[in-house]
Amino acid sequence: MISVQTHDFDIASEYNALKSSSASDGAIVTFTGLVRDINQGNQVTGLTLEHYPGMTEKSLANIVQQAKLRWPLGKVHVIHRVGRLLLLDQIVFVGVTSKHREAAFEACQFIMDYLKNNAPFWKKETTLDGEKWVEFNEKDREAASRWKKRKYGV
Amino acid sequence: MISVQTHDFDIASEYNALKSSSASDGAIVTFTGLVRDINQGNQVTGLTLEHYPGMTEKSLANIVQQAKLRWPLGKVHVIHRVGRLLLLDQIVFVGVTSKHREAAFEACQFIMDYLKNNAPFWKKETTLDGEKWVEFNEKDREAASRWKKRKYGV
Amino acid sequence: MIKVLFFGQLKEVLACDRLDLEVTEQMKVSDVHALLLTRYQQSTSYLKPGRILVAVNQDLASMEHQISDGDELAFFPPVTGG
Amino acid sequence: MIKVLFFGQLKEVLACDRLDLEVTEQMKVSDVHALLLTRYQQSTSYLKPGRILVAVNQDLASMEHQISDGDELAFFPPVTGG
Repeated sequence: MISVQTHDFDIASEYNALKSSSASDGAIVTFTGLVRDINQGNQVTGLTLEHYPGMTEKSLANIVQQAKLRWPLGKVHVIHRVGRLLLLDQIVFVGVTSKHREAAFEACQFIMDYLKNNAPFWKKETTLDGEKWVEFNEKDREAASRWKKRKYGV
Repeated sequence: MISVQTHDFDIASEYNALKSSSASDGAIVTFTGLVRDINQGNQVTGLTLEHYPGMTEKSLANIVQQAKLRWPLGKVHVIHRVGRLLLLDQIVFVGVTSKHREAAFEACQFIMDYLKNNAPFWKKETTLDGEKWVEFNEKDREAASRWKKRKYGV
Repeated sequence: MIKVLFFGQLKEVLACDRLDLEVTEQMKVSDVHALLLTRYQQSTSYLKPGRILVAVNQDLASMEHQISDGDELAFFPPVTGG
Repeated sequence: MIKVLFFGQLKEVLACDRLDLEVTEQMKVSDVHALLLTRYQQSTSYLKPGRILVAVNQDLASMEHQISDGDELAFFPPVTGG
Protein backbone atom coordinates (compact mmCIF):
# COMPACT_ATOMS: atom_id res chain seq x y z
CA MET A 1 0.00 0.00 0.00
CA ILE A 2 1.43 3.33 -1.09
CA SER A 3 -0.13 6.69 -0.38
CA VAL A 4 0.93 10.27 -1.04
CA GLN A 5 -1.50 12.44 0.87
CA THR A 6 -2.02 15.83 2.49
CA HIS A 7 -3.89 14.47 5.52
CA ASP A 8 -2.27 12.95 8.58
CA PHE A 9 -2.02 9.21 9.19
CA ASP A 10 -2.74 7.14 12.27
CA ILE A 11 -0.03 4.76 13.47
CA ALA A 12 -2.48 2.47 15.27
CA SER A 13 -4.52 1.90 12.09
CA GLU A 14 -1.40 1.33 10.04
CA TYR A 15 0.01 -1.05 12.58
CA ASN A 16 -3.23 -3.03 12.82
CA ALA A 17 -3.42 -3.33 9.05
CA LEU A 18 0.14 -4.65 8.95
CA LYS A 19 -0.50 -7.04 11.85
CA SER A 20 -3.54 -8.60 10.27
CA SER A 21 -1.41 -10.16 7.59
CA SER A 22 -0.57 -13.85 7.60
CA ALA A 23 0.25 -15.53 10.90
CA SER A 24 3.65 -16.39 9.46
CA ASP A 25 4.96 -12.85 9.83
CA GLY A 26 6.43 -12.58 13.30
CA ALA A 27 8.26 -9.28 12.79
CA ILE A 28 6.91 -5.79 12.22
CA VAL A 29 9.27 -2.84 11.80
CA THR A 30 8.00 0.69 11.39
CA PHE A 31 9.73 3.97 10.68
CA THR A 32 8.07 7.33 11.24
CA GLY A 33 9.67 10.63 10.28
CA LEU A 34 8.60 13.84 12.02
CA VAL A 35 9.26 17.52 11.36
CA ARG A 36 12.32 18.34 13.50
CA ASP A 37 13.04 21.67 15.15
CA ILE A 38 16.58 21.93 13.80
CA ASN A 39 17.64 20.91 10.30
CA GLN A 40 20.90 21.76 8.55
CA GLY A 41 21.48 24.33 11.28
CA ASN A 42 18.19 26.16 10.86
CA GLN A 43 15.50 26.67 13.49
CA VAL A 44 12.49 25.15 11.77
CA THR A 45 8.86 25.97 12.57
CA GLY A 46 7.27 24.06 9.70
CA LEU A 47 7.69 23.01 6.12
CA THR A 48 5.94 22.68 2.80
CA LEU A 49 6.35 19.47 0.85
CA GLU A 50 6.00 19.47 -2.89
CA HIS A 51 5.89 16.37 -5.09
CA TYR A 52 5.54 15.32 -8.73
CA PRO A 53 2.11 13.71 -8.96
CA GLY A 54 2.34 10.46 -10.87
CA MET A 55 6.11 10.11 -10.79
CA THR A 56 6.23 10.15 -6.98
CA GLU A 57 3.81 7.24 -6.64
CA LYS A 58 5.61 5.36 -9.45
CA SER A 59 8.96 5.90 -7.76
CA LEU A 60 7.67 4.67 -4.38
CA ALA A 61 6.09 1.60 -5.99
CA ASN A 62 9.40 0.85 -7.67
CA ILE A 63 11.32 1.13 -4.39
CA VAL A 64 8.86 -1.19 -2.63
CA GLN A 65 9.15 -3.64 -5.53
CA GLN A 66 12.95 -3.66 -5.24
CA ALA A 67 12.67 -4.34 -1.49
CA LYS A 68 10.27 -7.23 -2.11
CA LEU A 69 12.66 -8.78 -4.62
CA ARG A 70 15.48 -8.52 -2.16
CA TRP A 71 13.87 -9.68 1.08
CA PRO A 72 11.07 -12.14 1.89
CA LEU A 73 8.44 -9.62 2.98
CA GLY A 74 4.81 -9.82 3.94
CA LYS A 75 3.13 -6.42 3.84
CA VAL A 76 4.74 -3.09 3.05
CA HIS A 77 3.00 0.24 3.70
CA VAL A 78 4.47 3.57 2.65
CA ILE A 79 2.74 6.87 3.39
CA HIS A 80 4.25 10.26 2.58
CA ARG A 81 2.52 13.53 3.28
CA VAL A 82 2.70 16.62 1.09
CA GLY A 83 1.58 20.20 1.63
CA ARG A 84 1.98 22.32 4.72
CA LEU A 85 3.34 20.66 7.89
CA LEU A 86 4.17 21.98 11.34
CA LEU A 87 6.74 21.11 13.96
CA LEU A 88 6.47 17.45 15.10
CA ASP A 89 3.90 16.65 12.40
CA GLN A 90 4.27 13.20 10.91
CA ILE A 91 5.88 13.29 7.45
CA VAL A 92 6.49 9.73 6.41
CA PHE A 93 5.63 6.20 7.52
CA VAL A 94 7.18 2.94 6.34
CA GLY A 95 5.89 -0.31 7.84
CA VAL A 96 7.18 -3.75 6.87
CA THR A 97 6.31 -7.26 8.02
CA SER A 98 8.36 -10.40 7.54
CA LYS A 99 8.86 -13.85 9.00
CA HIS A 100 12.14 -12.72 10.49
CA ARG A 101 13.28 -9.51 12.09
CA GLU A 102 16.44 -9.03 10.06
CA ALA A 103 14.57 -8.86 6.75
CA ALA A 104 11.99 -6.47 8.24
CA PHE A 105 14.66 -4.14 9.65
CA GLU A 106 16.78 -4.12 6.52
CA ALA A 107 13.88 -3.67 4.11
CA CYS A 108 12.41 -0.80 6.13
CA GLN A 109 15.76 1.00 6.23
CA PHE A 110 16.39 0.29 2.54
CA ILE A 111 13.02 1.80 1.59
CA MET A 112 13.74 4.96 3.60
CA ASP A 113 17.24 5.29 2.15
CA TYR A 114 15.99 4.91 -1.42
CA LEU A 115 13.02 7.19 -0.82
CA LYS A 116 15.39 9.90 0.42
CA ASN A 117 17.46 9.61 -2.77
CA ASN A 118 14.97 8.85 -5.48
CA ALA A 119 11.39 9.78 -4.68
CA PRO A 120 10.50 13.20 -6.11
CA PHE A 121 9.64 15.25 -3.03
CA TRP A 122 11.02 18.70 -2.23
CA LYS A 123 10.98 20.36 1.16
CA LYS A 124 10.81 24.06 1.78
CA GLU A 125 11.36 24.90 5.41
CA THR A 126 9.86 27.77 7.32
CA THR A 127 12.63 29.03 9.56
CA LEU A 128 12.99 32.06 11.79
CA ASP A 129 14.85 33.68 8.87
CA GLY A 130 12.08 33.01 6.36
CA GLU A 131 11.49 30.23 3.87
CA LYS A 132 14.34 28.12 2.58
CA TRP A 133 14.53 25.16 0.21
CA VAL A 134 16.22 22.19 1.83
CA GLU A 135 19.47 21.13 0.17
CA PHE A 136 20.06 17.52 -0.79
CA ASN A 137 22.07 15.80 1.92
CA GLU A 138 25.17 13.94 0.74
CA LYS A 139 24.82 11.55 3.70
CA ASP A 140 21.63 10.26 2.10
CA ARG A 141 23.50 9.30 -1.05
CA GLU A 142 26.01 7.37 1.05
CA ALA A 143 23.21 5.67 2.99
CA ALA A 144 21.61 4.44 -0.24
CA SER A 145 24.84 3.43 -1.92
CA ARG A 146 25.85 1.04 0.83
CA TRP A 147 22.89 -1.22 -0.12
CA LYS A 148 24.66 -1.88 -3.41
CA LYS A 149 27.49 -3.50 -1.53
CA ARG A 150 25.49 -5.36 1.08
CA LYS A 151 23.43 -8.45 0.62
CA TYR A 152 20.64 -9.93 2.73
CA GLY A 153 22.16 -11.49 5.81
CA VAL A 154 24.92 -8.84 5.90
CA MET B 1 11.29 2.63 29.96
CA ILE B 2 11.60 -1.12 30.42
CA SER B 3 8.75 -3.43 31.29
CA VAL B 4 8.43 -7.19 31.68
CA GLN B 5 4.73 -7.90 31.95
CA THR B 6 2.03 -10.51 31.48
CA HIS B 7 -0.53 -8.09 30.04
CA ASP B 8 -0.65 -6.93 26.44
CA PHE B 9 0.67 -3.56 25.27
CA ASP B 10 -0.86 -0.96 23.00
CA ILE B 11 1.24 0.27 20.08
CA ALA B 12 -0.60 3.58 19.81
CA SER B 13 0.14 4.46 23.46
CA GLU B 14 3.76 3.42 23.11
CA TYR B 15 4.16 5.38 19.91
CA ASN B 16 2.57 8.50 21.40
CA ALA B 17 4.83 8.30 24.43
CA LEU B 18 7.88 8.06 22.16
CA LYS B 19 6.65 10.88 19.94
CA SER B 20 6.13 13.29 22.80
CA SER B 21 9.85 13.48 23.38
CA SER B 22 11.91 16.47 22.33
CA ALA B 23 11.16 18.13 19.01
CA SER B 24 14.71 17.31 17.97
CA ASP B 25 13.97 13.65 17.40
CA GLY B 26 12.81 13.30 13.82
CA ALA B 27 13.04 9.53 13.59
CA ILE B 28 11.03 6.82 15.37
CA VAL B 29 11.74 3.15 14.70
CA THR B 30 9.68 0.41 16.30
CA PHE B 31 9.97 -3.34 16.27
CA THR B 32 7.14 -5.64 17.32
CA GLY B 33 7.49 -9.40 17.58
CA LEU B 34 4.40 -11.61 17.34
CA VAL B 35 3.77 -15.31 17.96
CA ARG B 36 4.27 -16.98 14.57
CA ASP B 37 2.43 -20.04 13.31
CA ILE B 38 5.58 -21.91 12.27
CA ASN B 39 8.82 -21.93 14.24
CA GLN B 40 11.77 -24.26 13.77
CA GLY B 41 9.49 -26.43 11.63
CA ASN B 42 6.72 -26.81 14.20
CA GLN B 43 3.09 -25.79 13.84
CA VAL B 44 2.66 -23.45 16.78
CA THR B 45 -0.63 -22.60 18.46
CA GLY B 46 0.76 -20.65 21.40
CA LEU B 47 3.63 -20.39 23.80
CA THR B 48 4.55 -19.87 27.42
CA LEU B 49 7.30 -17.42 28.24
CA GLU B 50 9.31 -17.82 31.41
CA HIS B 51 11.80 -15.29 32.76
CA TYR B 52 14.18 -14.72 35.66
CA PRO B 53 12.59 -11.89 37.68
CA GLY B 54 15.21 -9.35 38.57
CA MET B 55 17.91 -10.52 36.20
CA THR B 56 15.70 -10.07 33.14
CA GLU B 57 15.00 -6.42 33.93
CA LYS B 58 18.67 -5.85 34.76
CA SER B 59 19.75 -7.44 31.50
CA LEU B 60 17.33 -5.32 29.44
CA ALA B 61 18.43 -2.14 31.22
CA ASN B 62 22.03 -3.04 30.45
CA ILE B 63 21.28 -3.59 26.74
CA VAL B 64 19.46 -0.24 26.51
CA GLN B 65 22.38 1.42 28.26
CA GLN B 66 24.82 -0.04 25.75
CA ALA B 67 22.67 1.22 22.88
CA LYS B 68 22.56 4.71 24.41
CA LEU B 69 26.33 4.80 24.72
CA ARG B 70 26.69 3.77 21.11
CA TRP B 71 24.11 5.94 19.35
CA PRO B 72 22.68 9.40 20.07
CA LEU B 73 19.20 8.33 21.14
CA GLY B 74 16.19 10.14 22.55
CA LYS B 75 13.73 7.71 24.13
CA VAL B 76 13.98 3.95 24.26
CA HIS B 77 11.05 1.73 25.28
CA VAL B 78 11.34 -2.02 25.68
CA ILE B 79 8.38 -4.20 26.62
CA HIS B 80 8.55 -7.99 26.83
CA ARG B 81 5.62 -10.16 27.80
CA VAL B 82 5.81 -13.33 29.86
CA GLY B 83 3.26 -16.04 30.61
CA ARG B 84 0.81 -17.67 28.24
CA LEU B 85 0.51 -16.26 24.71
CA LEU B 86 -1.54 -17.29 21.68
CA LEU B 87 -0.98 -17.14 17.95
CA LEU B 88 -0.37 -13.58 16.71
CA ASP B 89 -0.19 -12.21 20.26
CA GLN B 90 2.36 -9.46 20.72
CA ILE B 91 5.51 -10.70 22.47
CA VAL B 92 7.99 -7.87 22.40
CA PHE B 93 8.16 -4.16 21.55
CA VAL B 94 11.24 -2.02 21.07
CA GLY B 95 10.77 1.66 20.20
CA VAL B 96 13.62 4.10 19.68
CA THR B 97 13.75 7.79 18.81
CA SER B 98 16.71 9.73 17.50
CA LYS B 99 17.56 12.86 15.56
CA HIS B 100 18.48 10.72 12.56
CA ARG B 101 17.02 7.58 11.09
CA GLU B 102 20.22 5.60 10.85
CA ALA B 103 20.85 5.73 14.60
CA ALA B 104 17.22 4.82 15.33
CA PHE B 105 17.26 1.83 12.94
CA GLU B 106 20.59 0.52 14.13
CA ALA B 107 19.87 0.94 17.84
CA CYS B 108 16.47 -0.78 17.55
CA GLN B 109 18.00 -3.73 15.71
CA PHE B 110 20.95 -3.88 18.12
CA ILE B 111 18.58 -4.02 21.12
CA MET B 112 16.60 -6.87 19.57
CA ASP B 113 19.76 -8.80 18.64
CA TYR B 114 21.18 -8.46 22.14
CA LEU B 115 17.86 -9.24 23.79
CA LYS B 116 17.65 -12.48 21.78
CA ASN B 117 21.11 -13.50 22.98
CA ASN B 118 21.34 -12.20 26.50
CA ALA B 119 18.02 -11.47 28.16
CA PRO B 120 16.88 -14.42 30.31
CA PHE B 121 13.61 -15.49 28.73
CA TRP B 122 12.68 -19.03 27.76
CA LYS B 123 9.95 -20.04 25.35
CA LYS B 124 7.96 -23.23 25.49
CA GLU B 125 5.83 -23.68 22.42
CA THR B 126 2.48 -25.39 22.24
CA THR B 127 2.52 -27.32 18.99
CA LEU B 128 0.19 -29.89 17.44
CA ASP B 129 2.58 -32.54 18.86
CA GLY B 130 2.47 -31.17 22.40
CA GLU B 131 4.69 -28.76 24.31
CA LYS B 132 8.27 -28.20 23.30
CA TRP B 133 11.04 -25.96 24.62
CA VAL B 134 12.43 -23.70 21.92
CA GLU B 135 16.09 -24.31 21.12
CA PHE B 136 18.53 -21.41 21.00
CA ASN B 137 18.99 -20.28 17.42
CA GLU B 138 22.58 -20.01 16.22
CA LYS B 139 21.52 -17.27 13.77
CA ASP B 140 20.80 -15.06 16.77
CA ARG B 141 24.36 -15.40 17.96
CA GLU B 142 25.62 -14.37 14.54
CA ALA B 143 23.19 -11.43 14.46
CA ALA B 144 24.54 -10.15 17.77
CA SER B 145 28.19 -10.77 17.01
CA ARG B 146 28.20 -8.63 13.88
CA TRP B 147 27.64 -5.53 16.06
CA LYS B 148 31.09 -6.11 17.47
CA LYS B 149 32.56 -5.54 14.03
CA ARG B 150 30.35 -2.67 12.93
CA LYS B 151 30.48 0.88 14.10
CA TYR B 152 27.92 3.66 13.99
CA GLY B 153 27.75 4.97 10.46
CA VAL B 154 28.47 1.49 9.01
CA MET C 1 5.14 18.98 -28.96
CA ILE C 2 6.56 17.98 -25.61
CA LYS C 3 5.58 19.02 -22.11
CA VAL C 4 8.32 20.30 -19.81
CA LEU C 5 7.62 20.46 -16.07
CA PHE C 6 9.60 22.16 -13.31
CA PHE C 7 9.52 21.38 -9.59
CA GLY C 8 10.88 22.60 -6.30
CA GLN C 9 13.22 25.54 -6.20
CA LEU C 10 13.66 25.41 -9.98
CA LYS C 11 9.95 26.05 -10.53
CA GLU C 12 10.18 29.00 -8.19
CA VAL C 13 13.33 30.48 -9.74
CA LEU C 14 12.07 30.11 -13.32
CA ALA C 15 8.60 31.28 -12.20
CA CYS C 16 7.18 28.53 -14.38
CA ASP C 17 5.74 25.11 -13.67
CA ARG C 18 4.99 24.01 -17.21
CA LEU C 19 6.22 24.79 -20.70
CA ASP C 20 5.18 23.33 -24.05
CA LEU C 21 7.93 23.01 -26.63
CA GLU C 22 8.01 22.02 -30.27
CA VAL C 23 10.53 19.27 -30.88
CA THR C 24 12.33 18.23 -34.00
CA GLU C 25 13.50 14.73 -34.95
CA GLN C 26 16.54 13.32 -33.15
CA MET C 27 16.34 15.68 -30.19
CA LYS C 28 17.91 14.62 -26.93
CA VAL C 29 17.32 15.76 -23.35
CA SER C 30 20.54 17.77 -23.68
CA ASP C 31 19.01 19.74 -26.60
CA VAL C 32 16.00 20.67 -24.46
CA HIS C 33 18.39 21.60 -21.68
CA ALA C 34 20.28 23.90 -24.09
CA LEU C 35 16.99 25.56 -25.06
CA LEU C 36 16.25 26.18 -21.38
CA LEU C 37 19.67 27.74 -20.83
CA THR C 38 18.91 30.18 -23.67
CA ARG C 39 15.40 30.93 -22.48
CA TYR C 40 16.32 31.42 -18.80
CA GLN C 41 19.63 33.25 -19.05
CA GLN C 42 19.22 34.83 -15.62
CA SER C 43 18.85 31.46 -13.95
CA THR C 44 21.50 29.31 -15.59
CA SER C 45 23.21 28.62 -12.28
CA TYR C 46 20.08 26.73 -11.21
CA LEU C 47 20.17 24.72 -14.43
CA LYS C 48 23.70 23.38 -14.08
CA PRO C 49 23.82 19.65 -14.77
CA GLY C 50 25.04 18.82 -11.25
CA ARG C 51 22.19 20.82 -9.71
CA ILE C 52 19.30 19.31 -11.59
CA LEU C 53 17.79 15.94 -12.32
CA VAL C 54 15.67 15.15 -15.32
CA ALA C 55 12.84 12.67 -15.81
CA VAL C 56 11.34 11.56 -19.10
CA ASN C 57 7.81 10.19 -18.83
CA GLN C 58 8.24 10.04 -15.06
CA ASP C 59 11.43 8.00 -15.03
CA LEU C 60 14.82 9.48 -14.24
CA ALA C 61 16.79 9.90 -17.48
CA SER C 62 20.21 11.00 -18.67
CA MET C 63 21.09 13.99 -20.83
CA GLU C 64 21.63 11.55 -23.70
CA HIS C 65 18.08 10.26 -23.58
CA GLN C 66 16.35 10.51 -26.99
CA ILE C 67 13.00 12.27 -26.81
CA SER C 68 9.87 11.74 -28.84
CA ASP C 69 6.85 13.81 -29.65
CA GLY C 70 4.37 13.71 -26.77
CA ASP C 71 6.98 13.04 -24.07
CA GLU C 72 6.66 14.54 -20.61
CA LEU C 73 10.00 15.93 -19.42
CA ALA C 74 10.61 17.24 -15.94
CA PHE C 75 13.56 19.16 -14.53
CA PHE C 76 14.03 19.46 -10.80
CA PRO C 77 16.64 19.78 -8.03
CA PRO C 78 17.89 16.70 -6.15
CA VAL C 79 15.05 15.35 -4.04
CA THR C 80 14.65 16.09 -0.32
CA GLY C 81 11.66 14.07 0.91
CA GLY C 82 11.35 11.67 3.82
CA MET D 1 24.53 -20.76 52.33
CA ILE D 2 23.90 -19.94 48.68
CA LYS D 3 20.70 -20.01 46.70
CA VAL D 4 20.71 -21.93 43.39
CA LEU D 5 17.90 -21.27 40.91
CA PHE D 6 16.94 -23.19 37.79
CA PHE D 7 14.97 -21.91 34.79
CA GLY D 8 13.44 -23.12 31.56
CA GLN D 9 13.82 -26.68 30.49
CA LEU D 10 16.44 -27.28 33.19
CA LYS D 11 13.96 -26.45 35.94
CA GLU D 12 11.51 -28.88 34.39
CA VAL D 13 14.02 -31.68 33.93
CA LEU D 14 15.44 -31.35 37.44
CA ALA D 15 11.92 -30.87 38.82
CA CYS D 16 13.33 -28.13 40.99
CA ASP D 17 13.31 -24.36 40.82
CA ARG D 18 15.35 -23.57 43.89
CA LEU D 19 17.96 -25.27 46.00
CA ASP D 20 19.85 -24.01 49.07
CA LEU D 21 23.43 -25.20 49.39
CA GLU D 22 26.08 -24.86 52.05
CA VAL D 23 29.29 -23.48 50.62
CA THR D 24 32.80 -23.72 51.86
CA GLU D 25 35.58 -21.16 51.41
CA GLN D 26 37.14 -20.85 47.94
CA MET D 27 34.29 -22.47 46.08
CA LYS D 28 33.88 -21.69 42.43
CA VAL D 29 30.86 -21.97 40.14
CA SER D 30 32.46 -25.14 38.75
CA ASP D 31 32.35 -26.70 42.23
CA VAL D 32 28.63 -26.03 42.50
CA HIS D 33 28.23 -27.44 39.02
CA ALA D 34 30.05 -30.62 40.11
CA LEU D 35 27.69 -30.92 43.09
CA LEU D 36 24.72 -30.67 40.72
CA LEU D 37 26.13 -33.38 38.45
CA THR D 38 26.32 -35.69 41.50
CA ARG D 39 22.88 -34.79 42.76
CA TYR D 40 21.13 -35.06 39.38
CA GLN D 41 22.82 -38.10 37.87
CA GLN D 42 19.86 -38.85 35.62
CA SER D 43 19.95 -35.40 34.05
CA THR D 44 23.64 -34.77 33.45
CA SER D 45 23.11 -34.35 29.71
CA TYR D 46 21.07 -31.23 30.50
CA LEU D 47 23.86 -29.92 32.70
CA LYS D 48 26.65 -30.07 30.11
CA PRO D 49 28.64 -26.84 30.05
CA GLY D 50 27.71 -26.11 26.41
CA ARG D 51 24.02 -26.53 27.20
CA ILE D 52 23.77 -24.27 30.21
CA LEU D 53 24.52 -20.74 31.22
CA VAL D 54 25.18 -19.60 34.74
CA ALA D 55 24.52 -16.30 36.47
CA VAL D 56 25.89 -15.16 39.79
CA ASN D 57 23.88 -12.47 41.50
CA GLN D 58 21.95 -11.94 38.27
CA ASP D 59 24.98 -11.38 36.02
CA LEU D 60 26.24 -14.00 33.60
CA ALA D 61 29.36 -15.62 35.02
CA SER D 62 31.98 -18.16 34.06
CA MET D 63 32.67 -21.54 35.66
CA GLU D 64 35.76 -19.96 37.23
CA HIS D 65 33.76 -17.34 39.10
CA GLN D 66 34.51 -17.36 42.83
CA ILE D 67 31.39 -17.56 44.95
CA SER D 68 30.66 -16.12 48.37
CA ASP D 69 28.21 -16.88 51.11
CA GLY D 70 24.82 -15.40 50.32
CA ASP D 71 25.27 -15.45 46.54
CA GLU D 72 22.37 -16.17 44.21
CA LEU D 73 23.39 -18.60 41.48
CA ALA D 74 21.21 -19.54 38.54
CA PHE D 75 21.62 -22.27 35.95
CA PHE D 76 19.57 -22.19 32.77
CA PRO D 77 19.60 -23.12 29.07
CA PRO D 78 20.59 -20.56 26.40
CA VAL D 79 17.90 -17.88 26.25
CA THR D 80 15.10 -17.86 23.69
CA GLY D 81 13.10 -14.67 24.22
CA GLY D 82 12.11 -11.96 21.77
